[in-house]
Amino acid sequence: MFNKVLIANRGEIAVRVIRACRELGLQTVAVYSDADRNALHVRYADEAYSIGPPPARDSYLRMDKLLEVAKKSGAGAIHPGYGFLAERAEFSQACEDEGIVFIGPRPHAIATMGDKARARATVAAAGVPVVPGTEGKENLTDDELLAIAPKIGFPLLIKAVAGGGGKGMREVRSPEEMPALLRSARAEAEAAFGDGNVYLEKLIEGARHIEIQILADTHGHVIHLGERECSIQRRHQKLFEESPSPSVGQDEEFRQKMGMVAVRAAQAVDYVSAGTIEFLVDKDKHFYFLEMNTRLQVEHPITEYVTGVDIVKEQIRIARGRPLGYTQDQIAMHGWAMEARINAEDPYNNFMPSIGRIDHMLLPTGPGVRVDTGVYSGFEITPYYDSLISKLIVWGESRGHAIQRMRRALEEYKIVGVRTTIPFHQNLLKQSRFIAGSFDTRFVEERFSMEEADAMRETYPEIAAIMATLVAHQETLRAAHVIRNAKRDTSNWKWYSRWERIHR
Amino acid sequence: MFNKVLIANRGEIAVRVIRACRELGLQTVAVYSDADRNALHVRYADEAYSIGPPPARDSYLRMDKLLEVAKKSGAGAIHPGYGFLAERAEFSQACEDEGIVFIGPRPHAIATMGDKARARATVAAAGVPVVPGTEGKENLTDDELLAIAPKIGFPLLIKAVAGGGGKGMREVRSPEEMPALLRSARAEAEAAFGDGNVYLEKLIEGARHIEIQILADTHGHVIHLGERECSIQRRHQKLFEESPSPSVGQDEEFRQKMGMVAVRAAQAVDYVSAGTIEFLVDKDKHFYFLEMNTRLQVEHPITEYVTGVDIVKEQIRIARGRPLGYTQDQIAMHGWAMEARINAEDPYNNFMPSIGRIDHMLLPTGPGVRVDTGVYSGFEITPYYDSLISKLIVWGESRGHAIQRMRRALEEYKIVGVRTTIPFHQNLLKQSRFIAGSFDTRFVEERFSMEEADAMRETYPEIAAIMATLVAHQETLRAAHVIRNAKRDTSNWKWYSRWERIHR
Amino acid sequence: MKYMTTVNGQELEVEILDEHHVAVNGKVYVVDMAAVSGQPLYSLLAEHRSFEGYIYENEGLWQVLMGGTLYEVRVEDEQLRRLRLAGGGGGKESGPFLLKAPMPGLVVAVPVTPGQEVKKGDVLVVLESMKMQNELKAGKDGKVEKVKVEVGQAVEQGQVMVSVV
Amino acid sequence: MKYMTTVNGQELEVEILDEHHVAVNGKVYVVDMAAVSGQPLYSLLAEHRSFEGYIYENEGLWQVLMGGTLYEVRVEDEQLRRLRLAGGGGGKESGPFLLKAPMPGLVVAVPVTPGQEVKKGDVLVVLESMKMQNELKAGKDGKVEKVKVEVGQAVEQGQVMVSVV
Repeated sequence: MFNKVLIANRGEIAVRVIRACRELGLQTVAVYSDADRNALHVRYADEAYSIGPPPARDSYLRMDKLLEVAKKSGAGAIHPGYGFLAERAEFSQACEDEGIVFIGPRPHAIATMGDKARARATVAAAGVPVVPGTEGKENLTDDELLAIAPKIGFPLLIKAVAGGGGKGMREVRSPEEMPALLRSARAEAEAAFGDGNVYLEKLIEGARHIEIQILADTHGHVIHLGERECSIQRRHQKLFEESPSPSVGQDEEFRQKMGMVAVRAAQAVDYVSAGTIEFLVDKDKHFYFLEMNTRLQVEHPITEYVTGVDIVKEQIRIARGRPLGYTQDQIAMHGWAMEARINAEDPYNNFMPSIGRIDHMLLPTGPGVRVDTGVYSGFEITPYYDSLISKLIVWGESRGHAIQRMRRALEEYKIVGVRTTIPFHQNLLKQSRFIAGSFDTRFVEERFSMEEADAMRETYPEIAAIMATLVAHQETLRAAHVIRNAKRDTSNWKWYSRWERIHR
Repeated sequence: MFNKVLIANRGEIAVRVIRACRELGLQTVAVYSDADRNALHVRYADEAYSIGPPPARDSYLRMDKLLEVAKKSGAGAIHPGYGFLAERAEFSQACEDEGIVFIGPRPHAIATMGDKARARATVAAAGVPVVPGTEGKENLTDDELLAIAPKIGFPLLIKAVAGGGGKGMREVRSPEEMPALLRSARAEAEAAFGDGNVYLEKLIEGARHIEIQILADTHGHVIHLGERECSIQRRHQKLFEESPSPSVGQDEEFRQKMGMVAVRAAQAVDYVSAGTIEFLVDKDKHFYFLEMNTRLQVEHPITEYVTGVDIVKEQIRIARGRPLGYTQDQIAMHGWAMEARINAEDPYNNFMPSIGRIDHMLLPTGPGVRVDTGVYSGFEITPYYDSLISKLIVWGESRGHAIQRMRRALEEYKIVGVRTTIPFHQNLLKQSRFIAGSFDTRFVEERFSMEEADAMRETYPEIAAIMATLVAHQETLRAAHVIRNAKRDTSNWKWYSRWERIHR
Repeated sequence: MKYMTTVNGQELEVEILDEHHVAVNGKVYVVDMAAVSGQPLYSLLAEHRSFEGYIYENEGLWQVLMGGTLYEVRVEDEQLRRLRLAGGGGGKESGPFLLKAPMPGLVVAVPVTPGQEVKKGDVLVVLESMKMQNELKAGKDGKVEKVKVEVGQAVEQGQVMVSVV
Repeated sequence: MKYMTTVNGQELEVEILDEHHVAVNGKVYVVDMAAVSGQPLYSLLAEHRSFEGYIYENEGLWQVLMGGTLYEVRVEDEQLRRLRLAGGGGGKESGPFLLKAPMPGLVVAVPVTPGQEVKKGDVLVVLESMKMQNELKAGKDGKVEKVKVEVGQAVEQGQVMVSVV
């Protein structure tokens, strides 16, 4: 079979895949845009090929160039990572056509799960619960929607068919308010997308986002690796994940029930490789299929920590046509794992992206800490790609231990040169609701603010005052020194020389 | 009980202990010499106290200052780490006298195990096998030694009573050559130590250094955590450790036999806290007590990886008077762990110490990799303390997987500013004898050389030539540029500007 | 040297006595400050407690990020303080507001036109960077004077996109 | 620009053709070299293969540490090469040998005295540093001229301790 793998990605996930290949004795081929010549995945791979200018559409999204590099380098397989081309059925198809192994699912599975309505119909037919609603039936009139609404039940959501980003979305609590809300939703959707069509969906209150990791080989074996809790989100972007979920916890029966349903969903599309079934789970532990991610997830390491399964190595094993290394009854969750996504964003400035050169980095290390990152001291963060620069993953014997360890690791983690979301996570881990495990997908947006979080905590204003004053004082001395130069202020020389020394 | 711990140490082990305390919610107090103001343990601790000039005898070995800081800061306990005062019975005693909990064994246990003859007699009385010999019986005449020799059996060693460092040591293969060797050994010992007394010890050929980690609480429970293989040594300094030992491997009966004997040795001195029993093991799996280390070991993390037990947290739990968190039958070894000691030494120059500022550091990360270190980019390595700057620890499902992972981690690990032993480990991991697991304590000194190892490997002389030539070429251009300044050599401007850019 | 230092609205008198002594509202702290890896990361030992903070200057104020908490700090000596107070309170909002690109990016929306009245906080430009849509808002009430970018345009960091007078 | 480059005794002709092309014994390599985090750590892509090496200068030679292997490299242009060859082979061992401390440390033994004959490789000083005893040896045969340190003395890096003529 293949013994050289092209990694059609960049950043931490490219590094992750290269490591797995290297540990399996496989050769690796990196591709890079002009912005990434010095990126870690280029440095760590056995071979590296330039594929174009920085914008992804000119480089990492260019199927033709990737296939050309695969052929030129003799790579027998391509790992797509996540994002970019990972969920493009035509890329999986193109690999197949060229006789290159695509380390992921087959085109049909990607295409089916990539179309929301088809995915919903397919899994529903396999007996997987879906959120009640009218999605898939388009062009319904107001009268039709008003007739269906009571069957779905209130509260419910009006959503734009063309939609996204909350535009044209309305929450409906009673039949009476529905006509007016339909009108305004349609108007907003029309304005935003040029399409006023809407559909209805049951509103799951206090919903958690919980997902099940599955693995499927080419011999018909499908297993699940338990759940991940991903409700800590902002603008539908996950920020922090844990496994197990606090709302599943010791309820093994519930875990297995969700797991079995997830396996069924995967089987419904003849799934192969690693994949994830996302569910919305309500307070009463009813769960509804949300979507399937037909690829490796960002947050896969927390599942690796609690199950001991190396998911990327399993993907490669599957792609080589070998049976899974585990049966379902060999999978058990041990302890608790958490992942904090470290983004180059300023949590004190509305999570605004932050770019620049990383001047200094100090990684948290020691027992139970794993960092997956594609950056290093000296690397330049550019505006071309997403802001995820590092994943901090910890393991503890229990949720409490994992929280304590995550706190100490976050405090140790120092990144100089760009702003990061580290303070966000530090604040999150101090919130009593988070510690109690009682949060839903709206927690960050509705119940959390950095400023309030700061105000609630033990603070050291005197210390901050001393620090800032010493630095400001020094800046003044430094400026004065430059101006006066020859006429050195001897009363300050000691300070100055000390400063010079510590800044060297 | 105590909720603030003073760490009477520096470097990676101080950081390790601070992390454990922090994760347990305990306050930490660091101490530092003038050379260590910016050390990681000072930065990570809640409090930090200066205790004197760089030389250890003026700072880290000053019991009076340490106890004074403990009292001043209100620390209820002291963790000694390893080295410095960790195995000084009088320090354990002084803590006891001052009402401060010493996180380690009681003075009697330290004192007994610290005296080689007493330790040997004590454990032998408890039925622990010791290396046959005459140690403990001093002032034996040549005639007496010649009479005892056949009972010990050949080959045997003549060793200086006052000795150390191989001075006065002779290997004896037959009774005939013994009188002459006795004479020369006595003469050498006399010259080196002013004491010509010698003793005999059976020579264990092809011996491995294998040690058993034990844990003992104040309630009389003693358990062992399996073995560590520590035969990769140079000048009696361990360089690389693994757990399990390849020579024990799946032989669970042998492991338990050694483990039970180790427990007996610990019980013989009413041992409390974490400790290690070192054995010499011959080819036929006979094992002999070597010594007991009455403290935490440098290499404890490999045992943590394979057993899942956090040894430092257990030490603290024991010191708080609580029973062990585990019983013997809850301890199982899972997978394989290895530790490479990264020393600031030049393996290509006879392991000469290397000092200086760490200008840049890139840590290996990802699954199954743990780094314990006390240094960072910007930190200054001084000549005052030992050369261990980092421990690279990996875990794999099997020995083969662990070796592969260690190789990729070593290749990723970049330290700029001092020379390190990373290339030594890279070469070690390519040696077929090492890979086969067939090595003894003399392997590194007798069967290994960096130059030969390099010569055996796949090399890239053309690539090295290109690299060096490009750098040399650039140096020439740079020099020329400085000299000629205004008269810029335009044919080279492209090179130069590119160089400037990549060096910024 | 005496400073008036304001931390999150709380005024403190900070006097630097010598290299190792600082008084805050008269209370003396024994201190030892060091830049551990060059600016802006500092280690401070104060009365033997170990703190670590990032210190950023931002429009005349100091941001101290320490232990996951952000402190906004104003440091003034008497002269500076007198000047600022004499300047009056309204000085800040006078003059035009120039919306500069906080990072390189692609303009994906410009929901305002010249002459339009805007309130402080209204979105002036949506800029895409790092695959995120970032809403950039008016810093004051006023009238849009100039719009210097259009949808689809790539902008450099610091480039002025909209002015409000 | 042409160089004669000797790697572990093997002579190669290395010609730098332009920024991205280097010929080794006539074989052209497409190369891309970058200092990834300042010197001495370099990333080299050569014919799409990715290499990383530390490059240290040491007494006129270059040490390339790459993939756990150390290469000793001499790089000379024609002029330098001619000069070296003209200088003859015996030039190296002439002149006094000065034993300098390779690091700060404490002298724990000086087993030679002035006037004593020594062989290349004989121990001249034992220096303790980082808790290790390091044997420092004679770089040539000869006679000990001066011993400038004594047991128990602390020495600085680079300090001359013994000379051999």
